[in-house]
Amino acid sequence: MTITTNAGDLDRRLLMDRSVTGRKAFTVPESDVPAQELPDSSLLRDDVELPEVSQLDVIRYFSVLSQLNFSIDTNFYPLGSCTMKYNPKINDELANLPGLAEIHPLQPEETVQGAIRLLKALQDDLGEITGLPGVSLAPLAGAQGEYAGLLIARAYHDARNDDKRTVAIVPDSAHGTNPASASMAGLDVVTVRSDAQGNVDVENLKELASSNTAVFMLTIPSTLGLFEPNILEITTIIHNAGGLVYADGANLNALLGLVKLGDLGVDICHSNLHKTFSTPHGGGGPGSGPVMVTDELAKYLPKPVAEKADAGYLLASPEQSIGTINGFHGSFSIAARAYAYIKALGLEGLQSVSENAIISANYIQAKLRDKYDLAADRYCMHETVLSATRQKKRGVAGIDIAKRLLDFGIHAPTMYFPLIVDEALMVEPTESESKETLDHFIAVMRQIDDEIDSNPAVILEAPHDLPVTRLDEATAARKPVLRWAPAE
Amino acid sequence: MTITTNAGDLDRRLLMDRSVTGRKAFTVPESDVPAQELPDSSLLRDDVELPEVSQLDVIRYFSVLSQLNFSIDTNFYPLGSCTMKYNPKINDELANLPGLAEIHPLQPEETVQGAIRLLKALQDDLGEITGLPGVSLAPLAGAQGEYAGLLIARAYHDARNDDKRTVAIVPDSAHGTNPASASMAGLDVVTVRSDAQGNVDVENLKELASSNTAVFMLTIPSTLGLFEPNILEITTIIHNAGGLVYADGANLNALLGLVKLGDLGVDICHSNLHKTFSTPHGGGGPGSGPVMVTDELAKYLPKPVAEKADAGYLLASPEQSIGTINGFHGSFSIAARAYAYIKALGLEGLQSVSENAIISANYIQAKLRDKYDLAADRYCMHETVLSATRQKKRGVAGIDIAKRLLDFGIHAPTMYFPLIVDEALMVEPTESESKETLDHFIAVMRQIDDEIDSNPAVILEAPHDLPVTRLDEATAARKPVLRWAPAE
Amino acid sequence: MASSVNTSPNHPYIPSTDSERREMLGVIGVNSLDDLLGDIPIEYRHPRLSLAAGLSEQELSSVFSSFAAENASSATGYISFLGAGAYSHYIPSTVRSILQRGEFVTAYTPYQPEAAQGTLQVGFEFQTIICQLTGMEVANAGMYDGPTAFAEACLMAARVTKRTRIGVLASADRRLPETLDAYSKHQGIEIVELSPDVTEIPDDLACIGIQSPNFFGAIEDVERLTKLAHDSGALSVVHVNPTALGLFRPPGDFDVDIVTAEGQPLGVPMAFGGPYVGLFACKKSHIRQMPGRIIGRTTDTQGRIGYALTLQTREQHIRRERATSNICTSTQLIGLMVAVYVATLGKQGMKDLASLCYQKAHYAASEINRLEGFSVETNGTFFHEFVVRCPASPQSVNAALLERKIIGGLDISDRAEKSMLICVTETSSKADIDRLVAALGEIGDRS
Amino acid sequence: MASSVNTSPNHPYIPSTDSERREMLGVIGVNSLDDLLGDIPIEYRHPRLSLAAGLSEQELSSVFSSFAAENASSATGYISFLGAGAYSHYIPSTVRSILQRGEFVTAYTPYQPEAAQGTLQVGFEFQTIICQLTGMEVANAGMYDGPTAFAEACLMAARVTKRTRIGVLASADRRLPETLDAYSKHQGIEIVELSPDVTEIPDDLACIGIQSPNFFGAIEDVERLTKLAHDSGALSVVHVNPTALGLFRPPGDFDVDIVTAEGQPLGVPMAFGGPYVGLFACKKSHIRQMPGRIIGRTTDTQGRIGYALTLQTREQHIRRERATSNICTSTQLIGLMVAVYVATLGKQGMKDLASLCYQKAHYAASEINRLEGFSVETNGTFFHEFVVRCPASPQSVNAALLERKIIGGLDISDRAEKSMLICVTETSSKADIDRLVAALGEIGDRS
Ligand SMILES: Cc1ncc(COP(=O)(O)O)c(C=O)c1O
Ligand SMILES: Cc1ncc(COP(=O)(O)O)c(C=O)c1O
Repeated sequence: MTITTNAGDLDRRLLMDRSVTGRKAFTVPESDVPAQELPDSSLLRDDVELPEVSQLDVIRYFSVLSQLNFSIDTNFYPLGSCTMKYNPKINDELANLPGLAEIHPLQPEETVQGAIRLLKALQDDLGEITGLPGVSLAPLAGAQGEYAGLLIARAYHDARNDDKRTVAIVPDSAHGTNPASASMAGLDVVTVRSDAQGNVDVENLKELASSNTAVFMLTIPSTLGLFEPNILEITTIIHNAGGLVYADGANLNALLGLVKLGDLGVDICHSNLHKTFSTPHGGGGPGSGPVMVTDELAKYLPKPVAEKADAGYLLASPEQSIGTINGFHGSFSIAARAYAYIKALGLEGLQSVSENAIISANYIQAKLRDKYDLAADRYCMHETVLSATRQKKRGVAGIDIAKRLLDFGIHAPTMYFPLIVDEALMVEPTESESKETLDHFIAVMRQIDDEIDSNPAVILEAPHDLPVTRLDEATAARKPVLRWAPAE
Repeated sequence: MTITTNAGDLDRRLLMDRSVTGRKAFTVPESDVPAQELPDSSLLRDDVELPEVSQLDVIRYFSVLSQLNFSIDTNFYPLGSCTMKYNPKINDELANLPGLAEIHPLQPEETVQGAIRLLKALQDDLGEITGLPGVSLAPLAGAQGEYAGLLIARAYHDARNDDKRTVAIVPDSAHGTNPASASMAGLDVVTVRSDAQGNVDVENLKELASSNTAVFMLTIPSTLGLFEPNILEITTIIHNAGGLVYADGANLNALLGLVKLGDLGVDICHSNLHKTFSTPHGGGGPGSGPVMVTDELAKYLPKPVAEKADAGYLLASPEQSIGTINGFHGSFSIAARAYAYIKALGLEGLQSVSENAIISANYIQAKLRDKYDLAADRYCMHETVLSATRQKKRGVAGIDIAKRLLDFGIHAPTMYFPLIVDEALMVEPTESESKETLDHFIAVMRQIDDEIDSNPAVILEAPHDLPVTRLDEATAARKPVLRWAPAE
Repeated sequence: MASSVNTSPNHPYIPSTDSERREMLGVIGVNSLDDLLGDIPIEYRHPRLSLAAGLSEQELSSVFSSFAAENASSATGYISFLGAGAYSHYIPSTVRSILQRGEFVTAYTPYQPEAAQGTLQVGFEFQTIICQLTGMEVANAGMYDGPTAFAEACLMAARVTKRTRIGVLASADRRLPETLDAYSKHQGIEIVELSPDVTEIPDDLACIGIQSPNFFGAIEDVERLTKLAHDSGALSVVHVNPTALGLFRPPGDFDVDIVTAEGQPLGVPMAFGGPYVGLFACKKSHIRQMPGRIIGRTTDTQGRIGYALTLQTREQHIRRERATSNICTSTQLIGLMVAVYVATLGKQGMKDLASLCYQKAHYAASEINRLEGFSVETNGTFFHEFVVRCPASPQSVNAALLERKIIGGLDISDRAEKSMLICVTETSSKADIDRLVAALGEIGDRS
Repeated sequence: MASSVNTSPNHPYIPSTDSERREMLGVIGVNSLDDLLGDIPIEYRHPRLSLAAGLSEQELSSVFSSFAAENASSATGYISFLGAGAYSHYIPSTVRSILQRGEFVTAYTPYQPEAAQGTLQVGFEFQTIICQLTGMEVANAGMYDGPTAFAEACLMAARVTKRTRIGVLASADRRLPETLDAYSKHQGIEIVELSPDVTEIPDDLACIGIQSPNFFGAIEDVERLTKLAHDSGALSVVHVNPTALGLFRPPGDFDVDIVTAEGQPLGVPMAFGGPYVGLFACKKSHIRQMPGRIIGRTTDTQGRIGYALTLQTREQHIRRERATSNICTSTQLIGLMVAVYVATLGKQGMKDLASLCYQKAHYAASEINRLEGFSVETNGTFFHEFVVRCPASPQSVNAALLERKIIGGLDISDRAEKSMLICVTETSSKADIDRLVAALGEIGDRS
């Protein structure tokens, strides 16, 4: 397996291009049972055209590919709303213990007491952290947690025969999964405006809240990195209108031990274990998006819910469960990692996580506010949303700044989100990055701003030293090439 | 932890430079025993000045450093005499099984039967492969295997009161460890010449072999990648002179299943498990250099030697053992990997290893011989020694070619060794590299030769895209800086 | 405010020290953390939490060792014959090795393709592999798991056909229609159960959802059922076992429209049910209705090949409430496991493995079928698993097996009288199978 | 010649296929492999070998699982109190994680520094850490193990002083003088045993070799002994336990000339004895007599910092028979483990760990000392381990402990009557210690 072409460039050939008839990377054992008759050959295929490569090829190919990635393990990765924090290595090890990794989801409960006990302990801790004691770990990611939460809201209204409630009110700053989940749940999405300070426009919300309001979906802190100051008023408005308050807790990293969502009038929330609770993001999953609810709503939780009975731990199906939202019991080994994370930090450590996440974001904000506009000019929580509008006027857009950061080994912030902020650059440093790293980021951001005047080309042509320069995404979408095909 | 400086260069600061008082990457558990009185404070130190960094710092620092390396997992690495072949991942896993990695070397034998059985099985296989049935796995690397072998030779002569035998005859092509080991063993090193074909000059050897010859050290195949055609004559000459024949089996990768050293008159040999038997080289060890001897010499082997008795497996000390050459029983987990390698390949597989290693080396030789001189113009075994003399005349030395190869992601061959070849480039492709990789190497080597005429600067200034260009090694040796020191 | 900044000693996961925190607060221009929390209602700030104190790594390891020790697994000497959607397969060392690479593990969704060519090229390999295995034209980069992939496939069929009734074969794993139900219940979709032998279907179905091999291990007649679907303008959605595709004709041979599968058998640990990866492939013509991430090939400004997320206008972050799915964080890393697994087994390995599993399951079935009181009930060709009717309740048989450190087949007496579903893969040696058979023999004799 | 090219199916470790082999042979210009083997005496070519056939990875795993299962370890429920040169310590996850990086694991000696800055910078970190821990000026990048490091240190002292007699304290682990003997026996070196209380030494010693803590766990008076050595022109060579250096004054405080240690306690698995790494540090003035690889800092043609092997003229590949040692392949990867371990524990962790070990060992000693019939014989300050005199033969006590799944202390009745050397580190919980004490109590009562 070569890694460069003869010209010395990175060799981008795919495995199938490198395949040679007869090579192999693995040997399946010989059968040790008496030969059985194969089925009718009409049922059988000839060959599967799959790569034929050596074992070294496999290792070298994927090892070299891995080095083309930025990652937490190798780079500062302040991708807003994604909480790219350190993923402790011990958690991966513990989740891979044979006694946890090699158990079948349908084993009799008495043979998996350790696994269920773990799930129960995590449920308890998440309930405590959010102040919403009904917990199901079934959802496989944040979006599925949202969807489960919305099904719970619908089940609640249905149980009360309150069947006119078909509207989900969603702030204009919400993450795309919020409206998408709402519409999967058969709800009409109605948008509530943000006001000039980035808060929910309470007047607008009052207008919208009504007898058809099923649920109000509030991201807290919001995608602007702001804690909603009118939260108590808002939850009262919704409750008075007979609706439920759903909190998108993807940004829970700001709140650990500082406030409980349940105390504020939130009825349902989800949290992303792959963000706040530090399970690895894996290049885009797997995740886990537990849903937490008030005691009252616990009977609707998706199954299973781990419980402790006299005879031991068991996986129960709540009375009026919204049912099965996926194959088995959720992302078990992600839950295991999250629980290990909580145990390693403990109460003080979790508080310290949020405290430091908040201080770091505000520090960056304070150090960059003279150069970059802020989406909201006030203290932020765990992330700060910058706006490159001033830079845009000088000829360099948010995306250009993002790409230029890559030249310094810094992953770009989340770009162009939330949608309500022009040229948004959403910066979430997390508590696991040191002050030096923040200072480095600040220095580079300031330097990029200087470069707009001194050397704009260096920004516009960035990134410079990565395996590719900017890609033609338009053609990719217009003429999709989505798989290897044999050369013609 | 930042990975670039503010200027965008790789940040080469050391851990101590990155240390911040109060940071930590690990927590030692609180004591669970009643407090014990500490000793007199005059015995105690204040602090150890060690890095204070976070856990993410540790992971990121070492992860980024790792990417600065070439390695088998990421690069073709035809480093001659080093047998840089694929190191199967399964072997690392198996050696790390808790039942193998967490056992103490001094455990009672009845509690480590599996470990000793493994060692015995490996001894047996190595004895079979080399035709020298007395095996000790004690030596920790090839050089220690050599040394053990020489001590055995001395013990043999001593036992016969043949105490005038104080000379080791060593070919001029030998690896540096051969003479170094001989002199540690108190032997005077006498050099035998190679002839024009790269063979041992038999006439010269005849002159040198005498009643003071303790041992003749023959590397087979030699460091020129050649099998000594006069081996039978040579071993006879030495035996007739009363000496013993020591074979440096570091290059055993050429011989597996093709010939047994014991059949040829070799009395003692070592083999490098970290070469032929595919244990990872680790950036320069750990290794393992078992020593194999004839039945007659087995009583001198260093301890321990695994044996099977009626009551089970045990670690024995041979009757007239040369003693303990290191702490415990050798590199156990390296031995485990080597045994896994042998088991995975089996007889046919091992033969195939050598066959393919030989074909690959000869293929490279055949494809480059019009451009590069050969150290010996005949078929080679598992490696071919090129000489860049023609290139040197055109202004480009062996080292320049070596550095230029790095630009193509190819590790350089062993340079300037063996010492008897001008501008030597010793190329060992191994059986685990595919023909495409060999073709790529060949193409690049030919292109470099072309570049001498078209663009010599590109060679002379190579490497171009690595973290450093060529280093000032002279100053490094003249004014050694060997450790971090606080900035003054 | 003394309490405002936590002054506990540094934690290994949190680098900032007290003095750094103070310095940063100074730059921000506040005295304490609480000055930053003004938006949080003061009466609810700093609540009391009942959570334990933090543990050192060594202590944490002990806690987890206890969890693990309380479970019965191969590590504690058990053998198991459970399948039914999650399968025990040998996972090659290459998979674990590559899965340890932090650059893959700790990256996120490749929003910046220049800094994510590793993840992206792997995703492209994954899509290729899924197409090659299933014989389909296009595949996405993975769904949450098999059942959600199936549910989203049915919803996609509804979008494509603009119909709202979905047929699902009665022989399918119930988790498929159940998940579909949870995914569709508020979208006006109706689920219709169809017999596998159905020869006529209602003419307003969006699709027929087929599991093959079905829940009972038997191969369905996908070709016939697909024709039946197409005849009435419905799509054919087939949920496969990917291991079986090493041996059996792929859905692509039968003009199937959408193929889904649980990807777990392809190198993913059973891990008590997750995380897994849903496989999703379809005809190229339906691609703009496909849910999930898709990776495409393109070129950079210098004309070099590169990969990027593509067709994103289907997705929630752009299309919001009109997206083809709400899926965002998906299962890229599990997709990597699948890619490395299939690359490692390769053409020959996938074929050999399917044959070996076939051999073992059929050997086990024939041995069990010989036992007095037990009968194998799965008819025709089966793969991996088969139904065994027991002389006593499956529950009691399983309890007796468990005493012998054997985890028996899944009790399916709710679906077939006195029956269990026994699964045998290459991880069961002949000795294991014989041990099961002997144990069943003993248990049968007693009952 | 049909047999000449092995025509067995491809092996996963060998990519070349039959047709490629034939093509390559064609280019070489021969018909068969045997044409390339002309130099090997034909009568000995292709010997019969009695070796088994190759195994698949799955089969190989079973073979190794059996090896592992036959050993008593924490994995099989045993607790152990063995030390005496190899110690059980908790190894942080960071160490294992970094140790999985193929770029470190599958590189070799950094002969091309431009392509090995990772290995080199780590080696420089290692040298720094060893200097900081020992308080010495310079360190090399690692030796094979502790005893060989000690032996090479004594040989180095002989070279430096040009003397041939080496004194070793009687309280040292016998493996130290034994290895020294094997390393020096043909170099005209004589080894002299010295009492730890020695107040006068022969005036022709090259060095005094001191182990502290000594074999019995006790701290030696390194300061006094070093002065004694220096007074007669001898060097002082001290073999330390690196964990103890978190707490106790380092040899550098006492003007020691050469320090060696077994590096295993710093994050390296016990692994039945190896591979480990020898630590080696000395005064700067002696550096050109130091054995082993040394990494130095330098600059590249652009003035950037870089690292490279340095002072290579001491080494065998240059100096050949006049080299300072024959060492070539050393223990770079184990050095990496040490570097990651010490970086992870850091300043506070190394101190805390040493204290914790101290607390535990002293607790165990005091509890055992209370038992009827048992007495702790190590006098003064000890670390990690201590001598316990038993009421019966240590062998019989250990046999009784083993029945209780306790691996007792090392039987040292050859060195101290009826005694065993018991070691306690942080991996023994109080419960483990109490279990040992209770068991000893029972066993003592019976004898
Ligand atoms: C605010 C917010 N809500 C919801 C989500 C969706 O979570 P997931 O990606 O796990 O589905 C995300 C994450 O991307 C998010 O940032
Ligand atoms: C021919 C030869 N002999 C001896 C050795 C020494 O082996 P080691 O480095 O394991 O001490 C080597 C390896 O470098 C070698 O190539």
